Formats: sequence, C-alpha cells, structure tokens
Amino acid sequence: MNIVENFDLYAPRLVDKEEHFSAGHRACQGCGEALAIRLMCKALGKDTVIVNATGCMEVVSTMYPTTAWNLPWIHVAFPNSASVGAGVEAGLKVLRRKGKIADRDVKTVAIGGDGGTFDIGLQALSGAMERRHDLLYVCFDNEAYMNTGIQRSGATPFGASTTTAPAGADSTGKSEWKKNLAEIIAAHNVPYVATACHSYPFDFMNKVKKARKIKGPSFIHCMSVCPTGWRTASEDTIKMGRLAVETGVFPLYEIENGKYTMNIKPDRLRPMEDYLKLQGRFRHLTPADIEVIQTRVNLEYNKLLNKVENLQSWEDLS
Amino acid sequence: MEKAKKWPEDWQEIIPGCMVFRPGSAREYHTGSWRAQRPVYDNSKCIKCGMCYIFCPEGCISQDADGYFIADLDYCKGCGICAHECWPGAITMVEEG
Amino acid sequence: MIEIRWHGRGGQGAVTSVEMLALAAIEEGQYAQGFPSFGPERRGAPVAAFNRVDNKHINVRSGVYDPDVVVVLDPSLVGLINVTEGLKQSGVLVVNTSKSPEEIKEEVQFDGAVAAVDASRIAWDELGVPITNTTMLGAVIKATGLIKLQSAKSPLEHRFGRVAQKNIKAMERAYNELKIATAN
Amino acid sequence: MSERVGMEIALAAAETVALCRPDVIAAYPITPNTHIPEHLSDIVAEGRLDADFICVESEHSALSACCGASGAGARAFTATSSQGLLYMAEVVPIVSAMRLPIVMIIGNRALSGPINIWNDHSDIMSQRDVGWISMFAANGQEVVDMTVQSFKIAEHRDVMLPVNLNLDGFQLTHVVEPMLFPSQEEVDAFLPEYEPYAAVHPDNIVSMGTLALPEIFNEVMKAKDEVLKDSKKVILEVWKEWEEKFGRTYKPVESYKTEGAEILLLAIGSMAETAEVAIDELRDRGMPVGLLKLRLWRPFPFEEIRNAVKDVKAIAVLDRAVSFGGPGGPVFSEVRSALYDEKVRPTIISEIIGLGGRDVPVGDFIKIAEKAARVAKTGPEEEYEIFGVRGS
Repeated sequence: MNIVENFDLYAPRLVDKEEHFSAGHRACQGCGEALAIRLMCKALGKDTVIVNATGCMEVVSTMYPTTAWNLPWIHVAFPNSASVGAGVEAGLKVLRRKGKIADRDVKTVAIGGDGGTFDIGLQALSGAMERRHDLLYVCFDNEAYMNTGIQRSGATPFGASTTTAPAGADSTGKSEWKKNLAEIIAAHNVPYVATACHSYPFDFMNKVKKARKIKGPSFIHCMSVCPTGWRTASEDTIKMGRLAVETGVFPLYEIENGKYTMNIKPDRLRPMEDYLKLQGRFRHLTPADIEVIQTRVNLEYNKLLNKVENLQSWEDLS
Repeated sequence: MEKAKKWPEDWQEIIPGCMVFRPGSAREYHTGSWRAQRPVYDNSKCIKCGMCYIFCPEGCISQDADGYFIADLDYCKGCGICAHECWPGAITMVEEG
Repeated sequence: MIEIRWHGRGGQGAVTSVEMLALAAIEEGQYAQGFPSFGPERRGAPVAAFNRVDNKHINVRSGVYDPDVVVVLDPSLVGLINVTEGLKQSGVLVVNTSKSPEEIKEEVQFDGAVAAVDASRIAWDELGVPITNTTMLGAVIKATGLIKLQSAKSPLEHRFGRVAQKNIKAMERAYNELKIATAN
Repeated sequence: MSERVGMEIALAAAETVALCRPDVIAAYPITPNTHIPEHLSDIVAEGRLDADFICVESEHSALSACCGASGAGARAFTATSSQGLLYMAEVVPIVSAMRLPIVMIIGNRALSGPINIWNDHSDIMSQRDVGWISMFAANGQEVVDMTVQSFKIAEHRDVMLPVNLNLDGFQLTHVVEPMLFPSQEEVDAFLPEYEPYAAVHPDNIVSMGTLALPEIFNEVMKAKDEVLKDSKKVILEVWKEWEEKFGRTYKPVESYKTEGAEILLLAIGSMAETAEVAIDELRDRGMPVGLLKLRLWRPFPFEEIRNAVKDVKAIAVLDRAVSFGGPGGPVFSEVRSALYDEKVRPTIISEIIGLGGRDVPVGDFIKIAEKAARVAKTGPEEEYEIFGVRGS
C-alpha cells in the first residue's frame, strides 16, 4: 500500500513556504478544513482575493481586531459568498479596465462550507456559475453545519447521526443521500470542476492551480474532515480523508470541459465498514445499514467510472 | 508587527467597518495553550520529507538550518496529525505537564 | 390645469399616447404629467391613462377624477364603460368612431362637446394596423388646442424612428378630419 | 424649446445614476422599480456608461454583489422595491456595518400579503433601524438631484455609509414629467471620483467583515450610531453646495405656508406635493394651516422638527405604513418622540393613508386638516387612524 499516495516523497519541500492563513486561528485541534484552507492559499499565491461565507472558517479566523488572513479577505453573510465574489470580480475587472488599480491578474476565490454551498448558498452559486464570472469557488465540505453544532445539511451522508437528524429507536440518522454537488455545478457547463481532499495535498493544490488559470467559473469540492462533528480522533484527520477516497465514498476526479478523469484509482475499493467504524457519527449503524450504504457507494462509483470511460471533452464533440 | 490591545477600549477607537489592516495578526493569540500533548521529534529517524509540515492545520511547523522540522509550541494545538502521519515514526506525542 | 383621461385596451398604446402628449407639452415649455392607471390589466382589458398639463409645476399626484378631456381609443368601449364619468360639462369627449359626433353625443348622453374621428380607418390606411394611439393624438390636439400639432412631431420621431413619418401622417389626418359637436 | 426634459421618472433616475458613473450595477427586476435597472442595462449596452451590469438571480445577490464590488473599491448601485428589499434584508444592516457607500433607489411598494404591487412605505419602514442614510424624494426633479447627492454623501470620508433614496412606486416611478438634468461636466465637478477608504486587493491587504465578540459589540454599535447621526453635517453641506451650483434648495424638513400656521400636516414622499394643493385651498378659505415635508428619514432630523412646530396647536402626521400593534405610523412615532420633552407641545395625531396604492385625493388632506383643527381643541380621539377605512 502506497501510504503517501501518488506524490513524490520529498515534494513538501517544494511547496510555497509562505503561510497566507496564519497560525493563531481558533479552529479545533486536527481541523481538516483549516488545513485545506492553508493548502489552498499556498496554491493560490498572493494575487488572490478571498470571499468567505459565514461558517467555521470565518469565525475562527477573523476575531476583530485580528485576522489570520495574509490575503485580502471579505465576508458579508452566510448564503452569498458566490454573489459577493461575483461583485468583487466585476469590481476588480472594471477598475482595472479604467486604470484605477494595477493592471495585473488578481483572482477572486469564493469559499464556503457545505451548508453555505449545498444548501443556503446554492442559488447564489448557481447564478454566479451561470453568469460566467471569472471566479473560483471552493466548497470545504465537512458534511454538516459544524459551526452551529453539527446539524444535518444536504451534504451530510446517509446514516450519519447529527443534532437535527439524530440516530434513535426509530431513526438511523440521516435518511437521505448526499447531494452530488459536483454534478450540479458541472451541469452549468463549468469548464473545470474537481473533487479534492486535504489528505491528498498535492492533488488538491494542483487542482487549485489549474482552476486558478481558468478564465471563467471553476469549482472545487474539497472533502474536509471534522474530528468534532464526525467524532473521530484529531490525529486521524488525514487518515479519514484517505479512507473516504480508498472506499470510493468520495472519489477524487476532475471534469474538464465535460471530460472526466479519475485522479486516484485504488486497485480495489476498501469496504465501507473500514471508514464508518472509526466515526462516532456512524456508530449506531447495523451490518444491514452498512450493507445498504455499501450498495449505494458501489453504484455511485460505477456510475462515475462509466462517465470516466465514456464521456469525451466538449472540444472533441464540436 | 505593532502589538495591539486585546480590545479597542473606547468606541472612538473602532476602525470603520471593523476592518483589520494587520494581516496575520491572529498570531497575537497563542493557541499553544490549548495543547494537552506535544510533539517530540527524534531527528535520528527524520528523513526530512516534510510531511509533518504539509499536514499541520496550524502551519506552525518549520524547517531549521539543518533541514530538520520543528513545531512552534506557541501555536501547536497538539492534534497529533504530524506524529500520526510521520512515515518513519520520528515524532511522538507526549503528555504536557 | 387641464386633466385628460384616455381609455383604451391593454396593448393599444394608451400609455404611449399620454407619454407623447406630455413630452410634446414639455417641449413647448409647459408642465405636464403622463401616467398609466397603475392596474394589473394585460393585453385586451379596458385600461385608462392620464395627462395633466399646466403652465406651472404640477404638484397633484393623486388620481384624475374630474377630467377636462376624455379620449376613447377603441370604439367598442363606448357603451361598455361609462366614458363620461366625472367629465366636466365644460369639457370635451374625443372618440375614435365611424359615427358622427352627434350620434355619440346622443349615445352617451353628454351635454358637453363631443369630437369624433374615424381613427381606426386612418390607422389602417396609414399604418396598416388598427392601433390608434398616435392617430388620436392629432384628434386631441385639434379638440383641445392644448399644444401645437408641430410639437408632437419630435416625440413621435424619437419614439418611432423608421415608422415615425407614417405615424405623423396619421396624426395629421386625424387633426384635419376631426368633427366636433358643440356643447348643448 | 424648454431646458426641461420630459421623461418617465424611473428612466430619469437611471439616466442620473449613469451620470454618476457607477462601476458596477447589480439588480433584479421587481415592480415598480424595474424600469430603473432596465434602462441602466440599456445605457450600458449602448456604450454610454462604462460599467458592469450584473444581472443577478435574486435581490439578495444584488446587494451582495454590490457589497463585493464596493469592497473591491468600485462605485456600486442597486435598486429594488418591497419584497425585493425584504429579500435583501439579511445583507442590509451588514452594508452599513461594513461602511460600504452603496446607493440604492427604492421604488416604494407595499409589502405582501396580500400581494399588492402598488405604493406605500411599508417596505422602507421595515428597514428603518439598519444604519443606512434614508431620504425621500417628492417629485421627478428631486429624484434627479438627490440621486447625485446620494453618491456624494455616501462616499464622503466622514460618512462612508450606504444611502437609500425612496420614491413612491407608480406615483413617481411611472410618471412622465419635466425635469432639469445636470450635464455630465456638472456632475463630474460635483461628484469626485470615488476614493475608497479600503479595498480588497493584494496591494493593501485588509480583512473586511470580521467577527465582533460581546466584549466589543456595544462599542461597535455606538460607533455605527454616531457616524449615522454625524452624517447630517455632511448631508447639509452637500445640499448647500447643490443649492449654490444648481439653485435648488434641499432641507431635512421643508416647510410650505407654515407662517402663522396653527395646524400642520406632516407628510413624506410624493403625497407631500398633493397636500400642497389642499393647503392652498384651506389657506384661501382663511384656515391657518401649513405643511411640513419630511425629506430626511435617517438620521432623523429631531432638531429641525422641534424648530418647525413651535407655536403650532396641532399636527397631523401622515404615514403610508402601519406599525401593527404599535403606537401609530412610524413617522408619527418619531415626530411624537421628538416633541415629548418640549415644554409646550402641540396635539399630535397619526393618520395612516394611501396603503397599497389607495389613492389619496386632495379632499382627504383637507378632511385631515379639519380634524387636526378639531382635536387641537378637544385632544386626540384615538391612538391612530387608518384614514377613510370602510367600516369605521
């Protein structure tokens, strides 16, 4: 088993040493989302404006009169980082055109958690993608409203126990399946859509760099492990992300102009039980429940493989 | 970086819009106090791969002059990711106190 | 101050009529308002629109209740709605109709002046469509003397571009062909 | 030919906004303000204005996109009405808290339900306590003038607050009337290029929209309140400069035939113009009646109100909104509280009129003035009244 996946062993030393998201932020011990933000910023570099939706990362990073951000950063509200981002992008574009700011490319990057992206911010995101703003949107998905105390979202997986979809005598936790957001965004004909995870840092950073270069909308769905909400050990954050990929419940892939590429291809998928049993939020599941989940994961994975094998780039279709 | 008061005292001192013009000033707050365990490095096992640096959610691990890695205990929250991910097993988490 | 109420059907351009009249009056240096009845009526429904014209700033912003002039763009509205409601006895009713003004006077039982012109026929002849809003502008100008006919040309040119001249011709014909039955 | 140009007032508003050279316009259609963004998109499409028109998918995104643009240092504009304003409501107090000088024109319309697209002031009154500068125009000329003034006031370094300019839906937005327009040169001379206090750009790194804990929140709110109250100085300065350059006077509270008046009507928005006609009629009959027209709603002009009502026996405050279960109309509440500490204060009554587009003819103002004259002697007859309501 290649435990450090597909990157070169000494590659960390090649990474930008600059910390654009500084220490002193107040994220939980072992927060996967804080790590993912840190990695994203390294890949983006300094010519970036960050537009943050309300959520954990906003709360832990900018307690007035301090900020963890070494990049220009703006936060307005919960559901609107995509539309605030649209405004930033339009503003910078017009000011540059009019010669009022430096004539160089500054990328606008809107970020939000799964609540701010899958649920309350979906309309604003859809609008921004449809209008073709030169905007990268990165969703840091920790699969529930962690900021407000682990409530169920449209990104929460089937069977997870949350504070608003609790497991109990008559409930196995959330009874609906996770929304497939990457497909929803891809359906907007967005030229670059990718899934990523902080446990595969070079894959993630490469995707951020690729998306940054797109002139137009792009979207990255980044699985971000939340030890608090998932009820996992804080040192297991990286391992949990790896298991999500190795079991096939969160495959890493890209959709470039309609063409699907699987970035991490395990020889054989690990059983879902390996992933579920380490998480307190799934502790109540019976073998029968796990079987239901396994069946669905297999199906979704095969649907994805089918797209990877059969769908061509739009450029080859015209 | 100019050291700021923890809070502006009077309302007149509030910066318009609660904007913050001191990038990275969150460093004034030392999250090291959250830590129950601290990472201890055995440099004889270290292969200088930098995985601990990459995977640190605090970004508080850096490389010294000899190329070995070290965690800034002012910020390290003691999550244990570095020890868990250290391939050759050079990092051990030990209880504080 | 002169107040005018226009009756038409949704889609017949009554709002354009009030706009053109207001713009023409303003261009002459007068003060004027033009506004639609603010209802939800859609294409086909009976609608009204209004003008006020004065030689000083107009500060009334409520509805028009006692108009000095009522204009009917669509002949089928006479008899369907009470077109003379609130119309001052000293005022004038201007109707698009193939009938004579005397016949209309009898029909609507109005003692004041009635003016009539077959605007639909003129519109068919000149524009090829039964839209009488610009044609009836000529009738109103003739019946009221509120503005000079010449003043209405520039708003029409601005609004209608390529087909402006046809609209101006239709307006001029209505101005010339209008027949008036004086007040009792 | 006249210098005055005839135009629908909504279009005139759009033309004037264009004269102010906004960089970004983000708007979503809603009756009755729709003609403003429609016409602005025309102006951009014709190449007459170098701006980005963002045709957003909701009002929430309209104001959010304006926040982004303004945060990036651009001059930003939006317009809305009624439910659209409510859909923005989450963002509205954030704009003032972030000190983003966005200008918004509101074509005032009743809040649903039942759904009603016509004029009253329930939309803006629901967004009263949000830290914006809020002003009312009573006619087309005022819409033109106050649009330019709004940008200058909002962007002044001592202010840096959003401004909402209110004009009555339909009663103003859809009326064609004559207006004088300033030239582009005149607007450029009056309104300097926008120099943002801060902007999100890597050349000068800032964090905007930070979190404030309870330990600092009182002070933050105090600062927000003080800057809004202080903005009146700048508002008066800007109005004075406007008067010097264009000869038209603007005051927080305008008086009409108040000399020797024992009875006052106080109105806001376009109905204040119609009320003038009633005052003329009553003065002709020898009744000592006058009119106050409230232009500045926030910051509320307490001092000007106190000065304007000295020696008056009764005031009827006309509101176009109901404060359900409250003390009377929202304007009435403010006027009454402005006068509470006065040693001699007039009888004051709350008359709510013109809801959801209900017409308020001249005769209604006359009846209300007569009622005010009556209660000046007998005292108020009820807490407040929805004037002319059937069944009472």
